[in-house]
Amino acid sequence: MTGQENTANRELPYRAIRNVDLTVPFLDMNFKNPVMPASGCFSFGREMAALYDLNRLGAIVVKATTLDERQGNKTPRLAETAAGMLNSIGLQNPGVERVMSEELPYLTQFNQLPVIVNVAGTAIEDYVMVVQRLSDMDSITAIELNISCPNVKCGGIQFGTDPAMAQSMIRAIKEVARMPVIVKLSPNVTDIVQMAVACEEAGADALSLINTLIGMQIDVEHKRPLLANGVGGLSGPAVKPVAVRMVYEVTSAVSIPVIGMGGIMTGVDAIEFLMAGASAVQVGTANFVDPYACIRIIDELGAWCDAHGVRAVTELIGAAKA
Amino acid sequence: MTGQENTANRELPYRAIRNVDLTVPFLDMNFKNPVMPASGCFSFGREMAALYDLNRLGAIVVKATTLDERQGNKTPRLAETAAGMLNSIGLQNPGVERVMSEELPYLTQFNQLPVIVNVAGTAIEDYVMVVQRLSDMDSITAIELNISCPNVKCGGIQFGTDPAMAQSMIRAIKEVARMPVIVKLSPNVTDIVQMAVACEEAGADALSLINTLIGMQIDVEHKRPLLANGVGGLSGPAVKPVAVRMVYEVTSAVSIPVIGMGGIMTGVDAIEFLMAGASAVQVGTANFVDPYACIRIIDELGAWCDAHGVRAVTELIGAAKA
Amino acid sequence: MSLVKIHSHTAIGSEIYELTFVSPVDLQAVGCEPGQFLHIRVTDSFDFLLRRPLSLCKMDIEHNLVTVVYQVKGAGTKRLSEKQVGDVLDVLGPLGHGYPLHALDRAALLIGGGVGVPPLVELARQLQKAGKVVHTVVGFQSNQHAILISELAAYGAVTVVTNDGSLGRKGLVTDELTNDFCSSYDRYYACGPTPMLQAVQQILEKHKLPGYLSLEERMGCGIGICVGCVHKVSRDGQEMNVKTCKEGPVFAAQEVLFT
Amino acid sequence: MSLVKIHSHTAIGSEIYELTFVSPVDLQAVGCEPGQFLHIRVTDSFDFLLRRPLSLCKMDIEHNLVTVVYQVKGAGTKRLSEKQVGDVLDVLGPLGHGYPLHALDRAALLIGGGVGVPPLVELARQLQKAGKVVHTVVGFQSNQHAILISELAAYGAVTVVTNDGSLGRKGLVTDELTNDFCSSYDRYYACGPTPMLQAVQQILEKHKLPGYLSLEERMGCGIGICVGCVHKVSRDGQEMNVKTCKEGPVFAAQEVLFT
Ligand SMILES: Cc1cc2nc3c(=O)[nH]c(=O)nc-3n(C[C@H](O)[C@H](O)[C@H](O)COP(=O)(O)OP(=O)(O)OC[C@H]3O[C@@H](n4cnc5c(N)ncnc54)[C@H](O)[C@@H]3O)c2cc1C
Ligand SMILES: Cc1cc2nc3c(=O)[nH]c(=O)nc-3n(C[C@H](O)[C@H](O)[C@H](O)COP(=O)(O)OP(=O)(O)OC[C@H]3O[C@@H](n4cnc5c(N)ncnc54)[C@H](O)[C@@H]3O)c2cc1C
Ligand SMILES: Cc1cc2nc3c(=O)[nH]c(=O)nc-3n(C[C@H](O)[C@H](O)[C@H](O)COP(=O)(O)O)c2cc1C
Ligand SMILES: Cc1cc2nc3c(=O)[nH]c(=O)nc-3n(C[C@H](O)[C@H](O)[C@H](O)COP(=O)(O)O)c2cc1C
Ligand code: FES
Ligand code: FES
Repeated sequence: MTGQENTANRELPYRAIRNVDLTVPFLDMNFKNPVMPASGCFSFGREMAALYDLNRLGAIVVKATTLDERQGNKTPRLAETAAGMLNSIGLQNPGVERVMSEELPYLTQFNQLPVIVNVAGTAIEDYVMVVQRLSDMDSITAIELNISCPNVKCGGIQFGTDPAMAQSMIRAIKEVARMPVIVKLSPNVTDIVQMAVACEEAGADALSLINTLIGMQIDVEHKRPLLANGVGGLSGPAVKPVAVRMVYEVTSAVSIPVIGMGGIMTGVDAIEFLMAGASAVQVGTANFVDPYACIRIIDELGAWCDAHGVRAVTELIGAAKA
Repeated sequence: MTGQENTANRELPYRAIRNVDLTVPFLDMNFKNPVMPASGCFSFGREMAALYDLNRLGAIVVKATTLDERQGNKTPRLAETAAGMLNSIGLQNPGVERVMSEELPYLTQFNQLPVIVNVAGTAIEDYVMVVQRLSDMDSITAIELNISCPNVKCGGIQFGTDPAMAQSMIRAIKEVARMPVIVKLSPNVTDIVQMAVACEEAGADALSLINTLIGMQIDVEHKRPLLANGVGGLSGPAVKPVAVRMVYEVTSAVSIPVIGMGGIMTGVDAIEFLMAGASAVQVGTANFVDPYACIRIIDELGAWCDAHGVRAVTELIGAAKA
Repeated sequence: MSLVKIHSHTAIGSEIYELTFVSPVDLQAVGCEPGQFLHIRVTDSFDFLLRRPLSLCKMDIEHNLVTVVYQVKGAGTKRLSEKQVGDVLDVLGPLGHGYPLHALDRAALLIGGGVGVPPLVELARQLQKAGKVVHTVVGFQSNQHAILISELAAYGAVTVVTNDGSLGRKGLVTDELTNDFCSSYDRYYACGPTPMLQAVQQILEKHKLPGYLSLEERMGCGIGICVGCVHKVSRDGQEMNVKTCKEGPVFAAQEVLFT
Repeated sequence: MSLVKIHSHTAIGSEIYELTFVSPVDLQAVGCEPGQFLHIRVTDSFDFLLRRPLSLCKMDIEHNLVTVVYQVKGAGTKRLSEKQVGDVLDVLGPLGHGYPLHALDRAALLIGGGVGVPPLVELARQLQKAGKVVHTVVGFQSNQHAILISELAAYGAVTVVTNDGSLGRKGLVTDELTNDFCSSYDRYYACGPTPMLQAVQQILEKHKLPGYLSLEERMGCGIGICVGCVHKVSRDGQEMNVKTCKEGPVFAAQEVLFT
C-alpha cells in the first residue's frame, strides 16, 4: 500500500458556506464555483482523485494533449526560484488517442465535473486533428487551446505571440470544434490586449491567461543553465502581479469571459483576479505546494465573501474597475 | 542629529579579497568591480554617501533625469509583492538643470566613481535636449537611455517596445552625445533579441536590462488597484529568472557589452548574470532592503571567486554558455 | 542596519503590541528625536521584502533600549507579532526628522489617534523635561484599543475620547479642539490617521495655533533613495512632492497639503 | 499533508542530520515500504516554494515516529537543519513505491552511497525480520560522512569503504562487487548518487544478479501531477519517461536507462 491513498483520509473539513452563492456562469454553463486546476498542474486528475472528491472543483483542466505521444524534455525539468518555479516539461503526454481511451473515461465518474482539455501542438494541422478527435467525445466541456507553451522548440509559442497566426489557428479550430474554445494566452508579448482582441475577433469563446513567463536559472557551481532545456516557464506567486495586470487590461478590452491565473495560492489571491475582471480562476503551482490547494481556495473564497457580506461571488467580478 | 548619519559607522567590514581581480573592462574604461546601483534605486547618491564611501562602487547610475522637473505620480506609489515590489514613482526628479547644478557636482568628490546618468522623457526632442545639456559636463561617464519606464503615460514606453522607434531615438541621441550611450531595455516585449539587435544597429554603445515588468496589485478590501497609478513596475527577486533569460539571449545575439539586472540580492545572484553573459550588473530593489547591498554584493562576489579559484571576475562572463 | 535583540514583547491592547529591543544606535552618544521612526524587517524571507516603519515610542538611555508600539494591520505586522524575546531583529534607524522643540514655548498640545499615539510618548517626555506644560488629547476606537495613557499621564494632563464611548468621552479628538481650549497652548503636535490630521490641521489653522503633523505614507527604503513615500507640500508658493522618510515624517502643519 | 511535531533532531555527521518526527500516517494502520519518501516543506516561506523529498530511514511503530537522515546540500536543507525539537513540520507522505521484498529470497545484498544509505536501514530491518540474510556494502566520502553503520549492523554484515580510506577500505562500493562475492545473494537493492547506481547496474547485470535501484530526480509535486521528475526506462522494448515520484523512486534495475 502506498502513501497517496492513505492521505485521502486527511482532507480539510469541507466548510459549507451557506450564505454565499459560489456559482459562476461561464459560456452557456454554470460552474459550481470559479476555481479549477490549471493545465499541467493536475495531470489527468487520477492522482488527485485519491485525495479528494473532484466533484468539488468548479471544473478540471487536464494536461496538454498532443496528436502523438510525447516524452518531453530531458531532466532536470524543474527549478525553484524566489516565490516561484521554472518548468520545462515539454508537453509530455500519451497523445490524444490514449488520452481518450485511458484518461478521460476515468473522469466521467465525476458527474458534476466539467472537463476542459488543454490542446497543444506544433502546426495548425496537429491542433485541428486533436480537436477533431476530441469532438467525438461528449463528456468534454471545452477545449483550451495552448498556443503559448514556452517549452517546445519551434512549437506553439509562435502562435501565442503573433496575432495573425493566432487568428488562423483559432479559425481553423472553430471549424472543427463541437465544444467551446478557450484560448490560453502567453504573457511573453509586448501587447497582451492586441493578442486578446485578435483572438476574440477570430471567434474564441473565452480566454485564459497567463501561461508561464520565460525564464532561466544558472547553476553557478556547474556554470550552466540548471534546466536541461536551458529556459523554462516561470510560475507561482512571483508572477501574480504581471498576471493580474494582464487580466485587468484584457477584461477591459474584450467581452468574452476570461479565466485568470498566475500565482494563485489563497482565496484572497483568487479574489484579486476576480476583482480584476476574471470570470473564473485556475490554480497551478499551488497544487504542488499543497495538494489540497484548490479546495482550500474554494473554502477561503466562500469564507471571505461571508465575512465581507458578499452574497454571490459574481459580485466580485470586475469590482476593482473604476 | 538624525539617524542616517549615525548608521554610517556600522558598515560591513570591507573584506579585501587579495587574490581576486574584480576589475571589468567596460567600453573604453575599466570599472574597479562590476557592481553598480540601478537607476531610481540610489537617488543621486547623496543619502548613500552618508552610509559608505561611494568610491567602492564599480560605478553609480543616478535617478532618471528629464528635461523639466517632474513631481511623479500620486501615492501610494509602492506595493509589496511575493519576492518583489511594484513601483509607480513616475520619474519624479528636479529636471536636468537642477540635476546638473545641485546633484551631479556633489558626486565629483568621489574621484574614482564613474557616473552614469539615466535619461528619460516623453518625445525624442526631450531626450535629445537632456543629452545635449549633459554633454557639457565632463564628469559624466555615460548616458543610460531609459526608453522603457513603464510608469509614464504616453511616455517612453513606446520607444522601448518598438524597434524602429528605438532606432530613431538612438540615432538622434548619438548625434549629440559626447559620451557613450547605454540603452536600457524593457522586458515587456515579445522579442528582446530583436530589440537588442535593433539598438546595436542604431549605434548603442552598450545595453542594460531589464527594466521592470508591468504589474498590478488589487487591494481587495477597497476593491481597487493598490497603486494610485493602477499599474507599476515589478522588480526584485521575483523577476530574476526572466532577467537572466533575457541577458543570456541578448548577449548571444549582440557584440556590445550588456549590463544585467533584475532581482540581484547577493553575490551569487550577480554571478548568475555574469555567467549568463553580462559584463557588469546593477542592483536596484536590494538597496531598499539592505542599504549596504551593493558593497555586500561586491564582497560576496570576491569571496565566491576566491573560494572557487577564480582569479579574475572576467573569467565568469558568459561562462554558462555552452 | 543592525541586528538587535528583542528585550520584551507584550500585547497591550486588541492586536496592539509593545516591542522593546536593543537600540541600533548608542542612545547616550547620539540621542533621538521624538517622531523619528525605526525601519524594521519582520523576517528575512522575501515574502516580506520591504521594511515596516514604526515610530519610536520610548527610549531607555540607561539600558540602550528603544520601544515601538504597533497594531497588527496586515501580514507583516502579524509576522512581527510572532517574534519572541531573544529573537534577533534587523532594524534601520532611527530615521527621518522628528518633532522640533521650541525653546520659548510654555505649553504644548499633543493630539494623537490610534497607533499615531506612540511617538507622542517620547515627545511628551522631552517636552516635560524641557519644562513645558503638556496636555495630550488622544482618540481611540474603543477601550480595547486605548494604549499608552498612563505613560502620557506621567508627563501632563490627558484627555481621552473613544469612538464608541467605552472610555472617556464619546466622539473624535477634534471635538475637543475648541478655540477656548486651544488658546492655552503655544503649539500643537499631531500624529494619527490622515483624515484626523487633515481635520486637526483645518481646525487649528482657524484657531491660529501653529503645529506639526507626522505623516504616514507607504515607504520603501526609508532613507530617501526610492522616492516612493512623498507627500505634497507647499513651499514658497510652490507645490512639490517631498520625501516623508527623509524630510519628514514630521512637517510643519502649514505647509502640508491634502488632496 | 500533515503538520507534525519534530521529536528529535541531531547532527550525526559532517552536515548530516537525523530528524525524527510524528508520522503523518498511522504506522500501525497503514505500514510503509522501505524506499518510500517523505515530501517536506522546510518553511512556509515562498522562498522555498517546493517540498524536499527525503527517504524514510526508520519507523518507530510503537510511538508512531518516522526518521529521515539528510545532508545539507543547498539553502533548503540548510533551513531544515535550523528546525528545533517541538517545531511543526509540513509533511506529505510516505509517497511513492519502495523496495519490494521477495518471499523466496534467502539473502539480499544492499548497496548504498552517501545519503543514499538511509532507506537501506528500514529495508534491512524488514528483510531481516522476514528471515533473510542481509549484507550491506556502504561507501562514504570519508569517516566524517559515514552514517548509520551501527543501525545496519544490527540486521546483518556491513562492509564500509571510503573515498579517502579514513574508514574501512579505501575505494568505491563497486570495488567490492566481485562475481564471487555477489554469487551468494538472490537480489540486490541499491541507493546512492546516479554515477554509483549506473556502475552498480552495469556490474551486477554482468554478474546476473537481479535488483532494484532507487532513483533521484528533482521533484515538484511528489504525487504524480507535475511530470517533472521523470526518468527513462525501457518497457516491452519501448523507451519511455516515467514519474519517479509515483512509479518509483525504486525501479527494477533492468528497466532503468542511463544516458
Ligand atoms: C513614519 C511611520 C511611522 C509609523 N509608526 C507606526 C507605529 O508607531 N505604530 C503602528 O502601529 N503603525 C505605524 N505606522 C504604520 C505601519 O508602518 C503599518 O501599519 C505597517 O507597515 C503595516 O504593515 P503590514 O505588513 O501589517 O501591512 P501590509 O498591508 O501587509 O503591508 C504591505 C506594505 O504596505 C505598507 N503599509 C501598509 N499599510 C501602511 C500604512 N498605513 N502606512 C505605511 N505603510 C503601510 C507596509 O509597510 C508594507 O510595505 C507608521 C507608518 C509610518 C509611515
Ligand atoms: C526520492 C528522493 C529521496 C531522497 N532522499 C534523501 C535522503 O534520504 N537524504 C538526503 O540527504 N537526501 C535525499 N534526497 C536528496 C534531497 O532531496 C536533496 O538533497 C534536497 O532536496 C536538496 O535541497 P536543498 O534545498 O538543500 O538544495 P537546493 O539545490 O537549494 O534545492 C533546490 C531545489 O532542487 C531540488 N534538488 C536539489 N538537489 C536535488 C537532488 N539531488 N535530488 C532531488 N532534488 C534536488 C530540491 O528539492 C529543491 O526543489 C532524496 C531525493 C529524492 C528524489
Ligand atoms: C509543471 C507545469 C506544467 C504545465 N503544463 C502546462 C500545460 O501542459 N499546458 C498549459 O497550457 N499550461 C501548462 N502550465 C502552465 C499553467 O497551466 C499556468 O498557466 C501557469 O503555471 C501559471 O499559473 P500558476 O502560477 O498558478 O502555476 C504548466 C505549468 C507548470 C508549473
Ligand atoms: C523605486 C524604483 C524606481 C526606479 N526608477 C528607475 C528610473 O528612474 N530609471 C530607470 O531606468 N529604471 C528605474 N527603475 C528600474 C531599476 O533601475 C531596475 O531596472 C529594476 O528595478 C530591476 O532591478 P532590481 O530587481 O534589482 O530592482 C526603478 C526601480 C524601482 C524599484
Ligand atoms: S521611503 Fe524611499 S524615499 Fe522615502
Ligand atoms: S514530482 Fe511531480 S510528477 Fe513526480
